[in-house]
Amino acid sequence: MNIMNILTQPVSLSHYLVVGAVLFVCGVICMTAKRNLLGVLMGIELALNGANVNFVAFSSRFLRADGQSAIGLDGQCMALFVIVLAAGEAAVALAIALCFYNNCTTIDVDQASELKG
Amino acid sequence: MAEVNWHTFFFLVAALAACGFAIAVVISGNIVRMAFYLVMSLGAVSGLFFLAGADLIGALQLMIYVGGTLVLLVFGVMLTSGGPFARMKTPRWQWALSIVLAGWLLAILLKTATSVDDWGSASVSRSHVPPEAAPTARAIGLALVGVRVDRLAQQNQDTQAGMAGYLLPFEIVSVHLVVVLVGAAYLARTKRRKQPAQFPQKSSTQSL
Amino acid sequence: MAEWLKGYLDPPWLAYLAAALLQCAVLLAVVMTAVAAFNWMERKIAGRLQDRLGPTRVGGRFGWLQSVADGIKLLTKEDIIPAGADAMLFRLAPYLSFCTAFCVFVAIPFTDKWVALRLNAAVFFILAVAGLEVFGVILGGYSSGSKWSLLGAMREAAQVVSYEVPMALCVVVVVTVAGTMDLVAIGKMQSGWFWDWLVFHDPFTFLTFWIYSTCAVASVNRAPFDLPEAESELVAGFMTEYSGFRWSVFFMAEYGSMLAVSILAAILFFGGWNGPIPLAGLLGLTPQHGPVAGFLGELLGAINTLGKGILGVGVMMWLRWTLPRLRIDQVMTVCLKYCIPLAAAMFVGAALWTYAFPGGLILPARAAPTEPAFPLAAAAHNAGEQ
Amino acid sequence: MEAHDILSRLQERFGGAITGSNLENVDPWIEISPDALFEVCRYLRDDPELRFDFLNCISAVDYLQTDPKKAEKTTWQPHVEVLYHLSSLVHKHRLTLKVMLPRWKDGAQGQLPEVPSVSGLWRTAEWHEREVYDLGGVRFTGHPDLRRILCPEDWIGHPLRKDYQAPAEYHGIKAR
Amino acid sequence: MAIERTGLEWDEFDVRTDELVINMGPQHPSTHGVLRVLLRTDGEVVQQAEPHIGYLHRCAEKIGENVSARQWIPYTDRLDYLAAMNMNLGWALTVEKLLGLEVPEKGRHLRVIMAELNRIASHLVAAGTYGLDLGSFTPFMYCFREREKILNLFEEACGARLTYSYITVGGVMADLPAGWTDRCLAFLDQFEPVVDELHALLTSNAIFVRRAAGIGVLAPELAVSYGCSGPVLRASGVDWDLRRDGDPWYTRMYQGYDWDVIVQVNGRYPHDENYPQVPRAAVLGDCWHRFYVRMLEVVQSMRLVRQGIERYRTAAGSVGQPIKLSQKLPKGEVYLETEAPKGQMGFMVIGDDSAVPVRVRARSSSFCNLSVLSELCRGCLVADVPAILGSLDIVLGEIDR
Repeated sequence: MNIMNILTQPVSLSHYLVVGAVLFVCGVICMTAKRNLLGVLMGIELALNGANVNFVAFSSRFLRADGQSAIGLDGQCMALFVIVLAAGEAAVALAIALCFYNNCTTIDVDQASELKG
Repeated sequence: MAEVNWHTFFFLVAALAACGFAIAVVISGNIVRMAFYLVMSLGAVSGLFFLAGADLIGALQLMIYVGGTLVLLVFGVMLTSGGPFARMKTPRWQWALSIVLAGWLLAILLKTATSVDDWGSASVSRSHVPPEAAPTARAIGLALVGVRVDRLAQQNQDTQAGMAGYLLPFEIVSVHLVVVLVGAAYLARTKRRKQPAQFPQKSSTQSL
Repeated sequence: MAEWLKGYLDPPWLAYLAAALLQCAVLLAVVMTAVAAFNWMERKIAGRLQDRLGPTRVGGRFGWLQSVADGIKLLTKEDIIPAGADAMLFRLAPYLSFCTAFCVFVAIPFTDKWVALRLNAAVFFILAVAGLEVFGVILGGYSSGSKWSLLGAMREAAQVVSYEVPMALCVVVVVTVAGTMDLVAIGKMQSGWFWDWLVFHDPFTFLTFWIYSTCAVASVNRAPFDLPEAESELVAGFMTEYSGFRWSVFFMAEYGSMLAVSILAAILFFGGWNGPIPLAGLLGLTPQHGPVAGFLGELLGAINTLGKGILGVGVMMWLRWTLPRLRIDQVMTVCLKYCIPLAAAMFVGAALWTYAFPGGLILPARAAPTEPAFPLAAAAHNAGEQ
Repeated sequence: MEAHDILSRLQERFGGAITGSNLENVDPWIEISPDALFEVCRYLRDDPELRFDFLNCISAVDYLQTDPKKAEKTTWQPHVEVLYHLSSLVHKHRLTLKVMLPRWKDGAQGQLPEVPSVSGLWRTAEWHEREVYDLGGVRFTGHPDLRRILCPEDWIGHPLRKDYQAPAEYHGIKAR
Repeated sequence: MAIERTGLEWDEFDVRTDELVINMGPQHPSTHGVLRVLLRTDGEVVQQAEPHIGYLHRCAEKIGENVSARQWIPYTDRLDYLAAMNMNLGWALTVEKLLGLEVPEKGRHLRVIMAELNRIASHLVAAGTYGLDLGSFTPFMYCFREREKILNLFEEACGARLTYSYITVGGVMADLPAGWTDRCLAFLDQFEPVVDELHALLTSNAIFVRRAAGIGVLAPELAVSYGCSGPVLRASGVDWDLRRDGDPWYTRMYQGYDWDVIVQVNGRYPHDENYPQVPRAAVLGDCWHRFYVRMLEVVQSMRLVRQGIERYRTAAGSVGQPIKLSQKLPKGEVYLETEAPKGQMGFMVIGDDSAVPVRVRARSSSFCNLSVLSELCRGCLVADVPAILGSLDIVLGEIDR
């Protein structure tokens, strides 16, 4: 029966933070465990999204007891900047991935061992 | 049973979708499937933004993040995928190590998320603030240009003065983006071969 | 709509739900019948252009049941999935591009009251969703496993993504002239005779319309820019492996986005529901004369908008059957070297024009639009106390 | 420029290489020995008065009478001829060259007769010689890429030879 | 390929898009029949295009050695099935030259009418399918509507619409039905404005010019060296047309006819004032010129047919009697080339005083025109390959024989 009463309770800030944390952790796992360079990039995107969820959660007015948002609109502006910069970062990361692919004909991260000496 | 709180319902749907697809990205081996799951996950996250009342950021996320960045990513996947659906297996112990580390990190995060009681106490139910009433597009737009409309009601002047707008970061980011794109284009340019490519002048002998 | 329903259904959430479902049903009905009509219209226009009759035997003299016949054929055809295909993505791709093509209509107003969801950033929402259609195509081409469809998908993705930029620029030109992103407000601004339309508002918006139409045709992959399914080289581009119902979903997505793009052009440039002559006003079909007259006025407006949309789609079909096809690099140069710089120039021109002549050059300054056109102080004030 | 003037120019220039000619035939031809073919053709193409810059066609004719009754009546010995039809776009005149070859190289059945390739002089010869090799069964030495052009790569035999027997079946497909 | 470190500076290389080997054909909508083109592309740029032929090979020449001369006429129809009349004419003239047989004057004029009408029909197919290759469907419909009218005329004359076997050794199978020439003149009168429509639809269309001008440029020396002929050779500026410069036995038919060879002489086509001008981007010998030469040749053929009909009506006597099926061929060899719509179609017959020839040889124009494809397609884009292939106007029946 507790499923039904979860549905009745209003959502609070910590629920959003949990979702943000899960997304962030999935991103971290992706970055560490994936051998494909593009998989790592996807991990980074996930981590950034986790952070974004937290930013927006804090700046939302519906999630706190007094109905006022914790950090006002700054959170949403920060999320805006994160999204825009993530786009730029993805462009550069893909350019590097392309060069890496052209030089070493594979996209496997473990092969990138030329600096190992 | 008590009246179902619809905000919670939609929040659960979007949250489960986002986390589910994020986990699917981690699990799936085929890079194209990963890209697709990522698209769905970010779509669900933009749903979360709408629910949290940030409609401009939700639309932005859809347009720039999913419509732009992920299209770039899928292009990258296509350009660098060797054979069709190449699979690269990570060894077992790397998986185990990252799962342990991530699990530990997750535990810490969840502990902090739920420990502060101020965040935990749920606020008034959502229905009293109709969504249309709080559009944020104009407020954020003006914030970017430097007029913090949401801080006008702040009484004490000193904190109010501190609330500068985001004009400077906004300009820096736009210049930064131009530099990034020029750099990316330069990095991935087609490098001209010094001497023209020789391929067999005569028609190729080995039949295909 | 929702408030009106709330009176009847006791739990408020049921009212919202019923309103949403009703609106979706009406929208889907209108657009699906339009798509079916386009199928028949395309064959008739192609026939006329090629000095032949087009379908005449299916259902009556004008063959108007042709689209129903096609529908049945496509439904009964076997949906094959090629062996080398990635089954899940292969099945999902058509529905992805179908949904994005159709959920654009949620924000498109047919008349000032008949709009599913009146967003104050409607234009922004439409551009955001239009960007997603590329995914359906990329996944469709990539997952059918064959070299040819991969080439087709890559070409289409490159074309659609690069044509979004000039199209967005053209739309932004209209937004700066109109001062708001809300399509209903833009439509209301152009009420009155045809010289009130935005396309005649100033030379820059006039030229912007032409740039917008080329980019719209290109971003929907029609006429001279329909490289991806260029029959002569890549057989049918990314749609080669699809057959039967899945192919028809792609087909509907293409027609749906064609209609969406031309209705958007109608609203942004040709006054949407305000016809060349303000018929509703003249005939007195305004809400003051009672609900029935009001409804008729709205109906007239909706027919007006849809008519202009269908006219736009007709022009696209006319282009397709007369012009040969451009090569992929020519398509790209048209976009990067012609559309974007021109659109940018129009944007600068339009901005200066609205600054120089806020009330419009030829006509006396009409009543300013309901929201003040962006003076900072006033906006700051009224936004503050909201 | 008539055939006999060309014949006389060739004879005084190449002498022995011109092994014969027939000027009475409706289309007069000149016979050339195989090893001097390349030199003669180069001269025919580059000489300003002749300028045979257009190679119309190369064909192989297999002279063999399979039906014994008619065999006695034939005047010629069984042999293979390779014909070169040339024409000049500048002077608007035409010429036919012939090369007489034994049906099989030094009598060994299956050894194709050899002729030097003229693909160096006219690029059209590349495909024409490949077709003559494929159907007529004549090998062209010095050809950049001598492969079958019309029949499948692994086809056995040369169809236009008079003693050619079509195979009973090819990859499971019954041919007769 | 990894970086080759030569000396200090890096030897840079192309972005390594994996080299894609694409098979275009044999079932491909734009290869005009069963032809397989092996494309080795690097991304969009074609590095090498190698045509593979032989899918339609029926060895018609072997059959020629087992049937008599007149019995081989139906096989010549199947060589270039879009211009069967010209094929019959070529073979008939070759055997008549061997036999030394003269066709009466009326028969010669009738042959000119039929050959030139078939040239118009073949060029209409070429123009229509070229429009299709570049993506515009409407010109195809206009061309084929006109071609249907020509086929109706042929059907009246000889009963068949594609493979006529009408012109045989010694003359023609049967004389024209009454009123045929009036219907033919009526067709020509209403065909005049349609040519201008086609020019408007394609030749001067900006997108068509962009897709065709400057693509697949064929130098005159290369065209001659590869043995190209017909519109492909004339579009490269070589002034050579067998109807004027051919073997006298063939050019006798065109004696006294007033027409021009369509070739660009010092920058101008013969009386091209009433047709769209050559666009700036067009280079001599490119796809646009090949298309333009064919369109102007249609007008010349119309003039020839009109004059042919006049002369046919005034000429007296019979149109010639086909020879007996078992007519013995004298000893001797004959090789004769005629100007078919696609180029020079050569026939050789070797007789050894028996009804069955010793050797029959058919030299195909499309065979040589196609061999230029690999030379033209090197370095062009994948979308240009059908454009170049369409401009060469090849027919696989004639190539594979």
